Amino acid sequence: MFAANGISKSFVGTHALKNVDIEIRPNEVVGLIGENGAGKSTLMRILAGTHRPDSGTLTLDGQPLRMRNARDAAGHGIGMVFQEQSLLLNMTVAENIYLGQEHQFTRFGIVNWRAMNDASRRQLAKIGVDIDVTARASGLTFAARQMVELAKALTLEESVDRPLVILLDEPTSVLSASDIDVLFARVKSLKSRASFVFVSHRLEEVLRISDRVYTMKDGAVVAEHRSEDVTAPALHEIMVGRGLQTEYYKESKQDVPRSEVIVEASKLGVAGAFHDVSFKIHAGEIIGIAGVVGSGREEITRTIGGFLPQTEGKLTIKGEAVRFTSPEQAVRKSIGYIPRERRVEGLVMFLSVAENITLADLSCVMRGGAINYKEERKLAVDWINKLRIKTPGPDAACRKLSGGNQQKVVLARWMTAGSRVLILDHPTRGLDVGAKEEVYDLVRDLSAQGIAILLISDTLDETIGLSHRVFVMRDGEVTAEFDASRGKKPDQVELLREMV
Amino acid sequence: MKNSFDFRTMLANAWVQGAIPPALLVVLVIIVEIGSPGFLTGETLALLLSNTAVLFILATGVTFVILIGGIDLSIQAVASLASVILAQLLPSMGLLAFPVAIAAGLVFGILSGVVHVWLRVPSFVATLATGGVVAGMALWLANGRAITIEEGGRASTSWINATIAGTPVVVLIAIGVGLASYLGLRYSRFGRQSLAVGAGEPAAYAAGINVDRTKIIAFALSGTLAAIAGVILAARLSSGSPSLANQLLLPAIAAVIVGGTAITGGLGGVGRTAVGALIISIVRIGMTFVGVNIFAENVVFGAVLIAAVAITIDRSKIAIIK
Amino acid sequence: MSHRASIAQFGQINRRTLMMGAGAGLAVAAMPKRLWAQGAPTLVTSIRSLSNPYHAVWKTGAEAYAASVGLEHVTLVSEGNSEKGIADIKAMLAKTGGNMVLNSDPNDTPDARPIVEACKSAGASVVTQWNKPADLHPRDFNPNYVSHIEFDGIASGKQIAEILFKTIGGSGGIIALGGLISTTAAIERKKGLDEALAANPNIKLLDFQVANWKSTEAFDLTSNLLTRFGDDIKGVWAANDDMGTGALEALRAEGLAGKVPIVGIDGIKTAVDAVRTGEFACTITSDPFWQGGMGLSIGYNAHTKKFDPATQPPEHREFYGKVVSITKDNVEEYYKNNIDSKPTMDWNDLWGRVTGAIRA
Amino acid sequence: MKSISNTEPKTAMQSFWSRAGKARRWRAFAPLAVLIVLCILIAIANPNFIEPRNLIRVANSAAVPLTLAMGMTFIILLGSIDLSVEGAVSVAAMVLVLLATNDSNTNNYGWFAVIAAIAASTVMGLASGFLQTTLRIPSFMATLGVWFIGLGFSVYMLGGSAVRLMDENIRALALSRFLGFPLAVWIAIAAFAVAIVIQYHTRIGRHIMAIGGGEDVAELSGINLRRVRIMAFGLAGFFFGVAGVLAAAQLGQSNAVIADGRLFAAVTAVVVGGTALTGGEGGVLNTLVGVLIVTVLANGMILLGISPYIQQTVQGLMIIAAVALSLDRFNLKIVK
Repeated sequence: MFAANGISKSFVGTHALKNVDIEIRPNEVVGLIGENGAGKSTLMRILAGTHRPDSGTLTLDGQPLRMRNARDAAGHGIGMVFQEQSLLLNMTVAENIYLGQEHQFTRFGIVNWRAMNDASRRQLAKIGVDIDVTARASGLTFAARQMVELAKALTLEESVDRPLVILLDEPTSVLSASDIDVLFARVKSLKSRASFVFVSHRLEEVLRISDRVYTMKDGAVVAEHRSEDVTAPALHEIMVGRGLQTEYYKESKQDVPRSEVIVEASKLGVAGAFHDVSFKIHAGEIIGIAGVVGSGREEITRTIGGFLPQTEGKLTIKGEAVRFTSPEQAVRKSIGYIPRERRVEGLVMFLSVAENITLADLSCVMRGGAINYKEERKLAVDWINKLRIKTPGPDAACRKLSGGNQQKVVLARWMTAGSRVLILDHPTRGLDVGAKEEVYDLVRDLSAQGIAILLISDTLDETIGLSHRVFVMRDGEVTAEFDASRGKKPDQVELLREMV
Repeated sequence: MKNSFDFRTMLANAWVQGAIPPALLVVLVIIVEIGSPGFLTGETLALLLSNTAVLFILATGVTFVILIGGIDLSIQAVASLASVILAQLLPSMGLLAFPVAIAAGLVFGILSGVVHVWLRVPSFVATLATGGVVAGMALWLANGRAITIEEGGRASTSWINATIAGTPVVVLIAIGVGLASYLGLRYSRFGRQSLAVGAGEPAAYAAGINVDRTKIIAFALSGTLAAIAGVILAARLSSGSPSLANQLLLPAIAAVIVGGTAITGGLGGVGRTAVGALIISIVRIGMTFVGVNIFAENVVFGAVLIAAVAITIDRSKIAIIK
Repeated sequence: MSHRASIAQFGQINRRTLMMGAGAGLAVAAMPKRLWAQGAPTLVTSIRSLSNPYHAVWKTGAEAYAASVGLEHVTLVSEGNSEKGIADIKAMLAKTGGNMVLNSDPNDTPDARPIVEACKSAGASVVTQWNKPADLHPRDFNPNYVSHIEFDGIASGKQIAEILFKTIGGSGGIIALGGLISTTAAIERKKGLDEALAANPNIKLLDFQVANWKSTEAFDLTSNLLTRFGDDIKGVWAANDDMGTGALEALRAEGLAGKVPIVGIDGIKTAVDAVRTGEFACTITSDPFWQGGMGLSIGYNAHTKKFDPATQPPEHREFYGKVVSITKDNVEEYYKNNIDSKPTMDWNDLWGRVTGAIRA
Repeated sequence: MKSISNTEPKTAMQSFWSRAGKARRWRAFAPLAVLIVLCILIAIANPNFIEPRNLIRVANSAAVPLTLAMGMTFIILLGSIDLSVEGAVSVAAMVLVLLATNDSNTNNYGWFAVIAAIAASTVMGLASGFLQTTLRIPSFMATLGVWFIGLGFSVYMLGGSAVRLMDENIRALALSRFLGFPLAVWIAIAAFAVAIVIQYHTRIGRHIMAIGGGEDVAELSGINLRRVRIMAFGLAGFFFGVAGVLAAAQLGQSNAVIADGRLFAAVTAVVVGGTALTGGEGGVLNTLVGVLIVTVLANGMILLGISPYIQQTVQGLMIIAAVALSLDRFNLKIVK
């Protein structure tokens, strides 16, 4: 049994963890939920050995445990699977799986790659996936990378003679529904040999896979439940401190779109990605696109956002035919793009909140050809108040903000730039439930203001809940269109049937 | 409560971080003054400033490029070329030779930028190569020799060597260039966009910033300022030569980084470069003043560079130190 | 050690400084500087680098002279950086308050003007060697710009070329290695080579390449040229000995050392050794030991008013110094006098090696 | 489950670049193609080029740059840069010459001098690595400082003069031949082989690649960043030391500027070979091709009799062309 007792940890000025007790029993999946900032990540890092607690003890089978880094943790059979991007894309699958553990295959200083490749194949076979171990990680899907990560964590079995503890940090956030099923099946089948800690924002998932669930709030564990004893809404209430609104997607605020057509695509296509796509987005309308990875929906958002030039068909914005070759041109035509990779494409993390808000359009704070810092600050403060952005101030670097607040900054930027079209590419990825709700609220407000919105999302729920109409794509084509106006929301199953 | 506290500590940190390089500068001056009393006179300081001028102007140009996350290794060749053009044209064109020489810097700066951006060649290699091209061109233009600016031409360059109210004109030019660059970086659209490109290129691109144009402008500025530095050098030395600005490249880059600008881009500015250039100058001249053994000069210089960077660099704002 | 002499000078300088100080009205800011200036003048040598043998010997000569008159001596090195060279000199001028004697080998031709101007305004005495712009004349900067010394590059280039031609029997192909393109010495020496070639139509210049005075570059260039011309290369003309020794090693790697004669200029030890073994046909020396010491001596004598530069004849203000060619015939003697033992010089024979005024 | 082992573009941004995916495989071989085309063109213009004697000379000129570039490759794979090349080489050459038989002192330590020279340079590399990891300063500045310190040290020790290397055994590295090639070439080949083994067959090699690919991930995988960094710089110092020994043996002397211009030449060769300055991409095989491109180009320009005035220009243009053609830029999100 792996246990943490009385763990406290504080960073400059903030208490990240306060007197936390948790235990992970053999052959058990433990869920860990909480809003962003509740202390989940810090706790996970302490369990994984990359952070050290200020006070409290970790014990493994009753023995006190001191870990200085990830390597020490690995030595005790504790491995971690990170949410994304924790494989080295420039290296092969096998090299990734045994990264840091090459010594097992080393004779006289020379690494035996063939042995390592064979061992990697065995590892992958254990979890029942068939991936070429000599392929570079950059060529894998997210799902495949997640499997490789799992295999990497499981290699500890060979060097540690006790059941493993595997920490899964939001492993599902980038996976499609079907990939999640695969992952869960693997986890269940591995339970006999290891215990897992599972972190996710999706409460249903947590309940589905876990035996017990810890709920964290403000750096402390506030509840512990057996999964069968509790429901998602109940957990939500504990976590957020208020009930899950029946109206999660604020359907009552869903307006009827106006008649003015803002975006019109006719027979739009990009060679090798999608073709013959035609739709109209009216002012105030939210169009959702459902589809699996590779269906072409991502590329549509990239095309309208200006990243991926169309190769066929016609795109019209406010009656004007356009063909974007860069996001700059799209921004000029008042299109705003909210990317899924918030940290990479959404914000310049080292610039301040104010600077990020005016990034797309500085002209509103330019006076006499020069940036007026007072005006810029004022503008930023306005947005901070209006969108309730939690930040130390307009001058704070964006990287210090939580995901939800970062997303609000991105939205504020496009509002400042006067965007009439917003492309929401997985707008709530990585956000906790409370932050999601705030984003939904904002999206409704924007829609009410007459902004045309194109949405792609991780979950069908969200797509259906938010949209006025939903298009389903498969293999680069639109296969179906559903009306999703208030009270006429289609069923997920109907959509799924068209997707696969 | 908690938030406002954070804010204050952060401000304090930023303030402290900003104050470190100038503080180091003052400490160095004091060390030299102690080692060699008499250093701190108006005359020596004027000498120090005018010797720093050319280095500072070059370094300011490179600052623009380093801020966008690139590097410009062609500046010494461009400066030399500008000196050659000036020396060649002064007899026939008089003062008009100045804009022509500086325009050449602009053109080759743009060329570097275009090679880097359009051909997607890393700036390190692109500018190393354009530097070679420019150096060859300077050799060819000068027919391989130093061109003396004769008596007649010197009438047109003497204003650069003059002093106004006791301040050397070169210092005034450097201050002008520095001020314009500072204001440009802080208050212009380009300045903001170049910081954004340096700190997070994909996000800047996605926000609709014309990344390519921003980069080319940065290289154009670097080329232009290199040419201005070259022109000043030519006026000070009364000649143009294809090898005039050799050996100025590394001190210029060192000045930028010693000032605390991150070599990875996105953080820093002209003010820091001014401090960095002064630090480099003081160390160099200070060694002569204090009488450091000539054989040990390089060793001291290298050690001071490392120490200076270790002191000035703002680690809290740099993700990964490579 | 002429201790007495320096005490005498001390008084002399002291009086002069006091008078100057009274005349100018001593500025407070300038105080420390003037205090400095009350001593004997500082001897300053400014050279390109300490990492080539030529300048290393120069420095030895300068130190030998400084020791002979018992004065403080400082060496400044430009590291090939004109700005640094000038800045260092200006810093020394500020430090000594102008009470110094400078013997400078300017890094590049143009540097001479700002150096001379700075010395003039600070009241220091300066001697330049090798590089100066053609329109810069000591006579225009009396009394501070004492002399400029050069060595006739054309004559030297021609002389070694002729020795080379004679060694290879008056006909055949040669290759030539030039110095840093923009320097006066490189240009003149090449001109001398061209003149010699014009007079010897049977000699063919296969290729002229630039190795920037460096042995490493000469090494690579020579081995590439060997490919291009192979056995057609009968001799190698190098604008300095460093490049010549680089070429020699390239030849040696092909087993050609000693078979293909080399000529160079500077008289560095390696080259003199090579003359002894017959691998070099000759080298010419301007005697950097003499240059380093005599430049200071001329400047010092003017600075201390032993002579008035303004009244000196033109051939003492801008002159060619004497070069010595070292060939098989005289190498053993040269070796004995200059390399096995430290050369002895009469530092008061200021004008003994003047061979004539520099051509306009 | 549509695609568990399918390939999917990582981000939408990358999907934008991956249009060139097919070209990628080809591009990996582009530097080699450039080299071959260059050789053919020069051979057509001057058939002397393919003469065995010339090829041996090309190999001989490539020996020192290749050895240097091996060291530089590891540093660039890390995503760092080592500017101390010239300082390290001059220190190695200085130590070698002063300890072996020479014309300046009476030392005669023979092969021990070689070992000491390489050790000195390795220590400098370790010091660079130690300084930058301890002080947390960019490698650019740490190695710039070490460059000056090294150079200053060798100027001091040599007293400014060129000291001749007179140990016949060491000189034999440049003067004796085996199978037609000077021993220096064989040593460079051995250095290359060692580099290959280190990069592709040892842990340190893998860890260098891992850090270049993603420092944070590497750390989480239990790699000791600091140790790998210090060792990589030490390794680079080792290769620089070997190069310094070869350079001194070839020139038969050592002066402080023996390494002038070697830094940019080494970086150019590495980059022309297709190794990315951002780290994690490329390797010593690429560098071999890069070194040969640069050396063949220099050799070719002489063979073709290109005027010294424009050689720099031609070289600059050729570098741009080679890199523009061969760099796998579509795999790089950002070109800096």
